Amino acid sequence: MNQIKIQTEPFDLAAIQEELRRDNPAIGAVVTFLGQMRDINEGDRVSTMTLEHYPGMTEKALQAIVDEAGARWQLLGIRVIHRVGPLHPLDPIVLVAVASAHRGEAFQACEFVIDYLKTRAPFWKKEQTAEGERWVDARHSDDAAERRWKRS
Amino acid sequence: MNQIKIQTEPFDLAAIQEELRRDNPAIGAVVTFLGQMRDINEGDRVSTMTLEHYPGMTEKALQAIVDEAGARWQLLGIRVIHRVGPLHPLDPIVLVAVASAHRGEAFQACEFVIDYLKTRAPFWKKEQTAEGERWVDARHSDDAAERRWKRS
Amino acid sequence: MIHMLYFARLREALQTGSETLDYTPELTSVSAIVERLKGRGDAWGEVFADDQTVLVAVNQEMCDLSTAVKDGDEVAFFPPVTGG
Amino acid sequence: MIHMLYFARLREALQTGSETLDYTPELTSVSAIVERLKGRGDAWGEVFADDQTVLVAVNQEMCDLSTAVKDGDEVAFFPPVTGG
Repeated sequence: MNQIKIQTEPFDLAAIQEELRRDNPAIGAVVTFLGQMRDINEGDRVSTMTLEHYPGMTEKALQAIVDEAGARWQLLGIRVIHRVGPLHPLDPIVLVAVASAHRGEAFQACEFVIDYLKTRAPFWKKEQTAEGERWVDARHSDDAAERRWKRS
Repeated sequence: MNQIKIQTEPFDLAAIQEELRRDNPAIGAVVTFLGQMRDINEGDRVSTMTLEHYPGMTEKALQAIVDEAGARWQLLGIRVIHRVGPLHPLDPIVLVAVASAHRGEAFQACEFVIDYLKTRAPFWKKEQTAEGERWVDARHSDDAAERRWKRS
Repeated sequence: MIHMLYFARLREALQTGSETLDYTPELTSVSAIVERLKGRGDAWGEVFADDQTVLVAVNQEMCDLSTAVKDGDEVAFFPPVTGG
Repeated sequence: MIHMLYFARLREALQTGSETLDYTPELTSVSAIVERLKGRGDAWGEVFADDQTVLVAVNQEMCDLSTAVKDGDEVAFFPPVTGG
Protein backbone atom coordinates (compact mmCIF):
# COMPACT_ATOMS: atom_id res chain seq x y z
CA MET A 1 0.00 0.00 0.00
CA ASN A 2 2.92 2.32 0.69
CA GLN A 3 6.06 2.91 -1.33
CA ILE A 4 9.40 4.57 -0.61
CA LYS A 5 12.08 5.31 -3.19
CA ILE A 6 15.50 6.97 -3.16
CA GLN A 7 16.84 7.69 -6.63
CA THR A 8 19.24 9.85 -8.62
CA GLU A 9 16.94 10.05 -11.67
CA PRO A 10 14.11 12.60 -11.90
CA PHE A 11 10.73 11.28 -10.80
CA ASP A 12 7.41 11.53 -12.60
CA LEU A 13 5.07 13.46 -10.31
CA ALA A 14 2.04 12.76 -12.48
CA ALA A 15 2.63 9.02 -12.78
CA ILE A 16 3.07 8.63 -9.01
CA GLN A 17 -0.15 10.45 -8.18
CA GLU A 18 -2.10 8.59 -10.88
CA GLU A 19 -0.86 5.22 -9.70
CA LEU A 20 -1.78 6.11 -6.10
CA ARG A 21 -5.34 7.31 -6.79
CA ARG A 22 -6.67 5.66 -9.89
CA ASP A 23 -7.59 2.12 -8.81
CA ASN A 24 -9.19 2.78 -5.45
CA PRO A 25 -12.67 4.37 -5.47
CA ALA A 26 -12.61 4.47 -1.64
CA ILE A 27 -10.13 7.36 -1.94
CA GLY A 28 -11.77 10.77 -1.62
CA ALA A 29 -8.65 12.90 -1.06
CA VAL A 30 -5.03 12.95 -2.19
CA VAL A 31 -2.67 15.53 -0.69
CA THR A 32 0.72 15.93 -2.34
CA PHE A 33 3.77 17.84 -1.18
CA LEU A 34 6.43 18.61 -3.79
CA GLY A 35 9.72 20.12 -2.66
CA GLN A 36 11.78 21.68 -5.44
CA MET A 37 15.19 23.34 -5.57
CA ARG A 38 15.22 27.12 -5.22
CA ASP A 39 17.82 29.25 -6.96
CA ILE A 40 18.40 31.39 -3.87
CA ASN A 41 19.22 30.26 -0.32
CA GLU A 42 20.24 32.46 2.60
CA GLY A 43 20.38 35.34 0.14
CA ASP A 44 22.90 33.73 -2.22
CA ARG A 45 22.35 32.44 -5.71
CA VAL A 46 22.78 28.67 -5.86
CA SER A 47 23.68 27.04 -9.19
CA THR A 48 23.88 23.38 -8.20
CA MET A 49 23.19 21.32 -5.13
CA THR A 50 24.39 17.84 -4.26
CA LEU A 51 22.35 15.60 -1.99
CA GLU A 52 24.26 12.99 0.01
CA HIS A 53 22.51 10.30 2.05
CA TYR A 54 23.20 7.24 4.20
CA PRO A 55 22.17 4.27 2.06
CA GLY A 56 20.38 1.66 4.11
CA MET A 57 19.53 3.93 7.01
CA THR A 58 17.63 6.34 4.74
CA GLU A 59 15.19 3.63 3.66
CA LYS A 60 14.76 2.43 7.27
CA ALA A 61 14.15 5.96 8.54
CA LEU A 62 11.57 6.68 5.82
CA GLN A 63 9.86 3.34 6.47
CA ALA A 64 9.60 4.21 10.18
CA ILE A 65 8.12 7.63 9.34
CA VAL A 66 5.57 6.10 6.95
CA ASP A 67 4.64 3.37 9.46
CA GLU A 68 4.12 5.99 12.16
CA ALA A 69 1.80 8.00 9.87
CA GLY A 70 -0.15 4.83 9.05
CA ALA A 71 -0.59 4.13 12.76
CA ARG A 72 -1.81 7.65 13.54
CA TRP A 73 -4.31 8.18 10.71
CA GLN A 74 -6.67 6.09 8.57
CA LEU A 75 -4.92 6.21 5.22
CA LEU A 76 -5.28 4.52 1.84
CA GLY A 77 -1.70 4.87 0.57
CA ILE A 78 1.53 6.85 0.97
CA ARG A 79 4.29 7.52 -1.57
CA VAL A 80 7.65 9.03 -0.64
CA ILE A 81 10.24 9.68 -3.35
CA HIS A 82 13.51 11.51 -2.61
CA ARG A 83 16.23 12.35 -5.09
CA VAL A 84 19.96 12.26 -4.28
CA GLY A 85 23.01 13.37 -6.26
CA PRO A 86 23.37 16.60 -8.25
CA LEU A 87 20.32 18.88 -8.61
CA HIS A 88 19.61 22.23 -10.24
CA PRO A 89 17.10 25.03 -9.60
CA LEU A 90 13.50 23.94 -10.43
CA ASP A 91 14.40 20.26 -10.04
CA PRO A 92 11.89 18.38 -7.87
CA ILE A 93 13.72 17.03 -4.79
CA VAL A 94 11.09 15.21 -2.79
CA LEU A 95 7.50 14.09 -3.20
CA VAL A 96 5.15 12.97 -0.44
CA ALA A 97 1.66 11.90 -1.55
CA VAL A 98 -1.01 10.64 0.86
CA ALA A 99 -4.44 9.22 -0.01
CA SER A 100 -7.39 8.81 2.36
CA ALA A 101 -11.18 8.79 2.37
CA HIS A 102 -11.40 12.34 3.74
CA ARG A 103 -9.15 15.34 3.39
CA GLY A 104 -8.34 16.11 7.04
CA GLU A 105 -6.35 12.93 7.51
CA ALA A 106 -4.54 13.29 4.19
CA PHE A 107 -3.42 16.85 5.00
CA GLN A 108 -2.25 15.98 8.50
CA ALA A 109 -0.41 12.82 7.46
CA CYS A 110 1.30 14.49 4.48
CA GLU A 111 2.61 17.36 6.60
CA PHE A 112 3.64 14.92 9.34
CA VAL A 113 5.68 12.82 6.92
CA ILE A 114 7.57 15.76 5.38
CA ASP A 115 8.18 17.39 8.80
CA TYR A 116 9.59 14.14 10.17
CA LEU A 117 11.61 13.45 7.02
CA LYS A 118 13.28 16.86 7.30
CA THR A 119 14.57 16.11 10.81
CA ARG A 120 14.92 12.30 10.90
CA ALA A 121 16.02 11.05 7.51
CA PRO A 122 19.78 11.12 6.83
CA PHE A 123 20.07 13.48 3.86
CA TRP A 124 22.55 16.35 3.58
CA LYS A 125 22.57 19.18 1.06
CA LYS A 126 25.72 20.82 -0.26
CA GLU A 127 25.29 24.00 -2.30
CA GLN A 128 27.51 25.40 -5.04
CA THR A 129 27.45 29.20 -5.05
CA ALA A 130 29.63 31.87 -6.69
CA GLU A 131 31.67 31.90 -3.44
CA GLY A 132 32.25 28.15 -3.56
CA GLU A 133 30.73 25.11 -1.92
CA ARG A 134 28.98 25.00 1.44
CA TRP A 135 26.95 22.53 3.47
CA VAL A 136 23.44 23.67 4.22
CA ASP A 137 22.77 24.17 7.93
CA ALA A 138 19.78 22.58 9.61
CA ARG A 139 16.86 24.97 9.91
CA HIS A 140 15.56 25.63 13.39
CA SER A 141 12.06 25.92 11.95
CA ASP A 142 12.28 22.30 10.81
CA ASP A 143 13.00 21.21 14.37
CA ALA A 144 10.05 23.26 15.58
CA ALA A 145 7.79 21.75 12.92
CA GLU A 146 8.83 18.28 13.96
CA ARG A 147 8.36 18.93 17.70
CA ARG A 148 4.67 19.63 17.02
CA TRP A 149 4.29 15.94 16.30
CA LYS A 150 5.91 14.59 19.48
CA ARG A 151 3.61 12.56 21.63
CA SER A 152 3.40 14.41 24.93
CA MET B 1 -0.44 34.59 -10.57
CA ASN B 2 -3.64 32.81 -9.56
CA GLN B 3 -6.16 30.96 -11.68
CA ILE B 4 -9.70 29.70 -11.09
CA LYS B 5 -11.65 27.45 -13.44
CA ILE B 6 -15.06 25.81 -13.43
CA GLN B 7 -15.48 23.21 -16.15
CA THR B 8 -17.42 20.14 -17.19
CA GLU B 9 -14.41 18.49 -18.89
CA PRO B 10 -11.85 16.45 -16.92
CA PHE B 11 -8.77 18.43 -15.87
CA ASP B 12 -5.12 17.49 -16.25
CA LEU B 13 -3.63 17.35 -12.74
CA ALA B 14 -0.08 17.00 -14.03
CA ALA B 15 -0.28 19.87 -16.50
CA ILE B 16 -1.67 22.23 -13.85
CA GLN B 17 1.07 21.40 -11.34
CA GLU B 18 3.78 21.67 -13.99
CA GLU B 19 2.54 25.03 -15.23
CA LEU B 20 2.40 26.31 -11.64
CA ARG B 21 5.90 25.24 -10.56
CA ARG B 22 8.15 25.03 -13.58
CA ASP B 23 9.03 28.64 -14.41
CA ASN B 24 9.60 30.07 -10.96
CA PRO B 25 12.81 29.01 -9.17
CA ALA B 26 11.74 31.01 -6.09
CA ILE B 27 9.20 28.24 -5.42
CA GLY B 28 10.39 25.69 -2.86
CA ALA B 29 7.09 23.97 -2.09
CA VAL B 30 3.92 23.02 -3.94
CA VAL B 31 1.04 21.50 -1.96
CA THR B 32 -1.82 19.98 -3.95
CA PHE B 33 -5.20 18.79 -2.80
CA LEU B 34 -7.13 16.52 -5.15
CA GLY B 35 -10.70 15.57 -4.31
CA GLN B 36 -12.07 12.61 -6.22
CA MET B 37 -15.42 10.89 -6.33
CA ARG B 38 -15.88 7.91 -4.00
CA ASP B 39 -18.09 4.96 -4.92
CA ILE B 40 -19.64 4.84 -1.43
CA ASN B 41 -21.28 7.65 0.54
CA GLU B 42 -23.21 7.34 3.78
CA GLY B 43 -22.94 3.56 3.38
CA ASP B 44 -24.58 3.43 -0.06
CA ARG B 45 -23.02 2.64 -3.40
CA VAL B 46 -23.08 5.67 -5.69
CA SER B 47 -22.92 5.13 -9.45
CA THR B 48 -23.08 8.72 -10.72
CA MET B 49 -23.08 12.15 -9.22
CA THR B 50 -24.18 15.44 -10.75
CA LEU B 51 -22.65 18.71 -9.64
CA GLU B 52 -24.79 21.82 -9.98
CA HIS B 53 -23.44 25.32 -9.36
CA TYR B 54 -24.43 28.98 -9.50
CA PRO B 55 -22.62 30.39 -12.56
CA GLY B 56 -21.24 33.83 -11.87
CA MET B 57 -21.37 33.59 -8.09
CA THR B 58 -19.16 30.50 -8.09
CA GLU B 59 -16.31 32.37 -9.76
CA LYS B 60 -16.75 35.36 -7.44
CA ALA B 61 -16.80 33.15 -4.33
CA LEU B 62 -13.66 31.28 -5.41
CA GLN B 63 -11.91 34.55 -6.25
CA ALA B 64 -12.72 35.87 -2.77
CA ILE B 65 -11.36 32.68 -1.17
CA VAL B 66 -8.14 32.86 -3.21
CA ASP B 67 -7.70 36.59 -2.47
CA GLU B 68 -8.13 35.91 1.24
CA ALA B 69 -5.45 33.18 1.13
CA GLY B 70 -3.10 35.53 -0.72
CA ALA B 71 -3.62 38.17 1.97
CA ARG B 72 -2.94 35.75 4.83
CA TRP B 73 0.18 33.98 3.54
CA GLN B 74 3.16 34.74 1.32
CA LEU B 75 2.38 32.67 -1.75
CA LEU B 76 3.75 32.27 -5.26
CA GLY B 77 0.63 31.01 -7.02
CA ILE B 78 -2.73 29.30 -6.49
CA ARG B 79 -4.76 27.12 -8.88
CA VAL B 80 -8.36 26.12 -8.20
CA ILE B 81 -10.18 23.87 -10.69
CA HIS B 82 -13.65 22.49 -9.99
CA ARG B 83 -15.69 20.23 -12.22
CA VAL B 84 -19.46 20.44 -12.62
CA GLY B 85 -21.94 18.18 -14.41
CA PRO B 86 -22.03 14.37 -14.33
CA LEU B 87 -19.18 12.53 -12.54
CA HIS B 88 -18.34 8.90 -11.81
CA PRO B 89 -16.34 7.11 -9.12
CA LEU B 90 -12.59 7.86 -9.40
CA ASP B 91 -13.23 11.08 -11.35
CA PRO B 92 -11.26 14.02 -9.97
CA ILE B 93 -13.75 16.67 -8.76
CA VAL B 94 -11.60 19.50 -7.47
CA LEU B 95 -7.94 20.52 -7.46
CA VAL B 96 -6.33 23.15 -5.23
CA ALA B 97 -2.59 23.71 -5.77
CA VAL B 98 -0.57 26.29 -3.83
CA ALA B 99 3.07 27.28 -4.39
CA SER B 100 5.31 29.15 -1.94
CA ALA B 101 8.95 29.47 -0.94
CA HIS B 102 8.50 27.28 2.14
CA ARG B 103 6.19 24.41 2.91
CA GLY B 104 4.39 25.67 6.02
CA GLU B 105 2.59 28.43 4.12
CA ALA B 106 1.71 26.17 1.19
CA PHE B 107 0.14 23.56 3.49
CA GLN B 108 -1.86 26.11 5.48
CA ALA B 109 -3.09 28.02 2.44
CA CYS B 110 -4.07 24.86 0.52
CA GLU B 111 -6.12 23.52 3.44
CA PHE B 112 -7.65 26.97 4.00
CA VAL B 113 -8.80 27.21 0.37
CA ILE B 114 -10.44 23.79 0.26
CA ASP B 115 -12.07 24.25 3.70
CA TYR B 116 -13.53 27.58 2.63
CA LEU B 117 -14.56 26.29 -0.78
CA LYS B 118 -16.53 23.45 0.87
CA THR B 119 -18.63 25.88 2.90
CA ARG B 120 -18.71 29.08 0.80
CA ALA B 121 -18.74 28.18 -2.88
CA PRO B 122 -22.18 27.47 -4.39
CA PHE B 123 -21.86 23.86 -5.55
CA TRP B 124 -24.40 21.10 -4.85
CA LYS B 125 -23.97 17.37 -5.32
CA LYS B 126 -26.77 15.02 -6.31
CA GLU B 127 -26.07 11.31 -6.08
CA GLN B 128 -27.58 8.47 -8.09
CA THR B 129 -27.84 5.28 -6.01
CA ALA B 130 -29.72 2.00 -6.45
CA GLU B 131 -32.55 3.55 -4.39
CA GLY B 132 -32.76 6.58 -6.68
CA GLU B 133 -31.47 10.14 -6.65
CA ARG B 134 -30.69 12.21 -3.56
CA TRP B 135 -29.12 15.54 -2.76
CA VAL B 136 -26.01 15.29 -0.59
CA ASP B 137 -26.41 16.95 2.80
CA ALA B 138 -23.85 19.45 4.06
CA ARG B 139 -21.31 17.86 6.39
CA HIS B 140 -21.07 19.30 9.86
CA SER B 141 -17.35 18.56 9.84
CA ASP B 142 -16.94 20.94 6.89
CA ASP B 143 -18.49 23.74 8.91
CA ALA B 144 -16.16 22.91 11.79
CA ALA B 145 -13.14 22.91 9.48
CA GLU B 146 -14.13 26.28 8.10
CA ARG B 147 -14.73 27.81 11.55
CA ARG B 148 -11.07 27.15 12.39
CA TRP B 149 -10.20 29.88 9.91
CA LYS B 150 -12.47 32.60 11.24
CA ARG B 151 -10.64 35.65 12.45
CA SER B 152 -11.42 35.85 16.16
CA MET C 1 -37.88 44.01 -10.94
CA ILE C 2 -35.98 41.53 -8.74
CA HIS C 3 -34.23 38.66 -10.52
CA MET C 4 -34.86 35.53 -8.49
CA LEU C 5 -32.81 32.31 -8.71
CA TYR C 6 -33.36 28.95 -6.99
CA PHE C 7 -30.82 26.11 -6.92
CA ALA C 8 -30.54 22.38 -6.23
CA ARG C 9 -33.10 20.93 -3.79
CA LEU C 10 -34.99 24.26 -3.73
CA ARG C 11 -35.19 24.47 -7.50
CA GLU C 12 -36.72 20.99 -7.61
CA ALA C 13 -39.15 21.59 -4.73
CA LEU C 14 -40.32 24.91 -6.23
CA GLN C 15 -40.28 23.53 -9.78
CA THR C 16 -38.60 26.67 -11.05
CA GLY C 17 -34.99 27.82 -11.40
CA SER C 18 -35.64 31.51 -11.97
CA GLU C 19 -38.34 34.15 -12.16
CA THR C 20 -38.72 37.91 -11.89
CA LEU C 21 -40.62 39.57 -9.07
CA ASP C 22 -42.26 42.92 -9.63
CA TYR C 23 -40.50 45.41 -7.42
CA THR C 24 -42.76 47.16 -4.96
CA PRO C 25 -41.68 49.67 -2.30
CA GLU C 26 -42.18 47.30 0.65
CA LEU C 27 -39.57 44.85 -0.77
CA THR C 28 -36.78 46.54 1.19
CA SER C 29 -34.98 43.45 2.49
CA VAL C 30 -34.46 39.73 1.97
CA SER C 31 -36.95 39.01 4.73
CA ALA C 32 -39.67 40.96 2.88
CA ILE C 33 -39.03 38.83 -0.19
CA VAL C 34 -39.21 35.66 1.88
CA GLU C 35 -42.56 36.78 3.33
CA ARG C 36 -43.98 37.38 -0.13
CA LEU C 37 -42.79 33.96 -1.37
CA LYS C 38 -44.16 32.16 1.71
CA GLY C 39 -47.52 33.79 0.97
CA ARG C 40 -47.78 31.64 -2.14
CA GLY C 41 -48.38 28.62 0.10
CA ASP C 42 -47.82 24.92 -0.77
CA ALA C 43 -44.21 24.16 -1.71
CA TRP C 44 -43.25 27.81 -1.08
CA GLY C 45 -44.46 27.64 2.47
CA GLU C 46 -42.58 24.42 3.07
CA VAL C 47 -39.29 25.50 1.50
CA PHE C 48 -39.19 28.75 3.47
CA ALA C 49 -40.58 27.35 6.75
CA ASP C 50 -38.68 28.53 9.83
CA ASP C 51 -37.12 25.11 10.48
CA GLN C 52 -35.50 24.95 7.00
CA THR C 53 -31.91 26.02 6.40
CA VAL C 54 -31.97 28.22 3.32
CA LEU C 55 -29.00 30.31 2.26
CA VAL C 56 -29.36 33.56 0.36
CA ALA C 57 -27.10 35.61 -1.90
CA VAL C 58 -27.84 39.14 -3.09
CA ASN C 59 -25.96 40.10 -6.25
CA GLN C 60 -23.88 36.91 -5.85
CA GLU C 61 -22.65 37.70 -2.34
CA MET C 62 -23.71 35.56 0.63
CA CYS C 63 -25.89 37.56 3.00
CA ASP C 64 -28.81 37.13 5.41
CA LEU C 65 -32.46 38.05 6.04
CA SER C 66 -31.65 41.59 7.10
CA THR C 67 -29.77 42.45 3.89
CA ALA C 68 -31.30 45.32 1.93
CA VAL C 69 -32.53 44.78 -1.63
CA LYS C 70 -33.34 47.28 -4.34
CA ASP C 71 -34.93 47.28 -7.75
CA GLY C 72 -32.79 45.36 -10.25
CA ASP C 73 -31.01 43.13 -7.73
CA GLU C 74 -30.32 39.44 -8.26
CA VAL C 75 -31.48 37.38 -5.26
CA ALA C 76 -30.71 33.66 -5.06
CA PHE C 77 -31.94 31.07 -2.55
CA PHE C 78 -30.26 27.68 -2.13
CA PRO C 79 -29.53 24.91 0.37
CA PRO C 80 -26.20 24.62 2.27
CA VAL C 81 -23.42 24.05 -0.26
CA THR C 82 -21.82 20.62 -0.76
CA GLY C 83 -19.04 21.08 -3.32
CA GLY C 84 -15.39 20.09 -3.27
CA MET D 1 35.25 -4.93 14.97
CA ILE D 2 33.07 -1.83 14.83
CA HIS D 3 32.09 -0.55 11.36
CA MET D 4 32.42 3.23 11.43
CA LEU D 5 30.76 5.62 8.93
CA TYR D 6 31.11 9.41 8.59
CA PHE D 7 28.87 11.59 6.41
CA ALA D 8 28.71 15.06 4.85
CA ARG D 9 30.62 17.81 6.68
CA LEU D 10 32.15 15.23 9.07
CA ARG D 11 33.33 13.00 6.24
CA GLU D 12 35.13 15.95 4.65
CA ALA D 13 36.63 17.24 7.91
CA LEU D 14 37.89 13.77 8.89
CA GLN D 15 38.92 12.96 5.30
CA THR D 16 37.38 9.54 5.55
CA GLY D 17 33.93 8.06 4.93
CA SER D 18 34.41 4.73 6.67
CA GLU D 19 36.84 2.65 8.70
CA THR D 20 36.83 -0.29 11.07
CA LEU D 21 37.73 0.03 14.74
CA ASP D 22 39.17 -2.95 16.57
CA TYR D 23 36.68 -3.95 19.22
CA THR D 24 38.06 -3.89 22.75
CA PRO D 25 36.08 -4.60 25.95
CA GLU D 26 35.96 -0.97 27.11
CA LEU D 27 34.05 0.08 23.92
CA THR D 28 30.71 -0.50 25.64
CA SER D 29 28.87 2.64 24.49
CA VAL D 30 28.81 5.39 21.91
CA SER D 31 30.53 7.73 24.37
CA ALA D 32 33.48 5.32 24.73
CA ILE D 33 33.87 5.36 20.94
CA VAL D 34 33.74 9.17 20.89
CA GLU D 35 36.45 9.30 23.56
CA ARG D 36 38.70 7.00 21.53
CA LEU D 37 38.19 9.09 18.36
CA LYS D 38 38.82 12.40 20.18
CA GLY D 39 42.11 10.94 21.41
CA ARG D 40 43.40 11.01 17.84
CA GLY D 41 43.60 14.81 18.12
CA ASP D 42 43.61 17.35 15.25
CA ALA D 43 40.46 17.19 13.10
CA TRP D 44 39.07 14.41 15.32
CA GLY D 45 39.31 16.59 18.40
CA GLU D 46 37.60 19.44 16.59
CA VAL D 47 34.76 17.42 15.05
CA PHE D 48 33.87 15.78 18.36
CA ALA D 49 34.43 18.87 20.55
CA ASP D 50 31.69 19.41 23.13
CA ASP D 51 30.29 22.48 21.35
CA GLN D 52 29.71 20.58 18.08
CA THR D 53 26.32 19.06 17.22
CA VAL D 54 27.04 15.55 15.99
CA LEU D 55 24.31 12.97 15.49
CA VAL D 56 24.89 9.25 15.86
CA ALA D 57 23.17 6.12 14.59
CA VAL D 58 23.91 2.58 15.78
CA ASN D 59 22.87 -0.09 13.28
CA GLN D 60 21.02 2.60 11.30
CA GLU D 61 18.83 3.77 14.18
CA MET D 62 19.21 7.26 15.62
CA CYS D 63 20.51 7.07 19.18
CA ASP D 64 22.69 8.99 21.67
CA LEU D 65 25.94 8.89 23.65
CA SER D 66 24.58 6.44 26.23
CA THR D 67 23.59 3.82 23.64
CA ALA D 68 25.35 0.47 24.06
CA VAL D 69 27.54 -0.92 21.29
CA LYS D 70 28.85 -4.43 20.75
CA ASP D 71 31.29 -6.19 18.47
CA GLY D 72 30.06 -6.10 14.84
CA ASP D 73 27.86 -3.02 15.15
CA GLU D 74 27.64 -0.27 12.52
CA VAL D 75 28.13 3.17 14.08
CA ALA D 76 27.64 6.33 12.00
CA PHE D 77 28.37 9.96 12.89
CA PHE D 78 26.92 12.87 10.92
CA PRO D 79 25.74 16.49 11.19
CA PRO D 80 22.07 17.48 11.62
CA VAL D 81 20.12 16.33 8.57
CA THR D 82 19.02 18.77 5.87
CA GLY D 83 17.01 16.75 3.36
CA GLY D 84 13.58 17.30 1.88
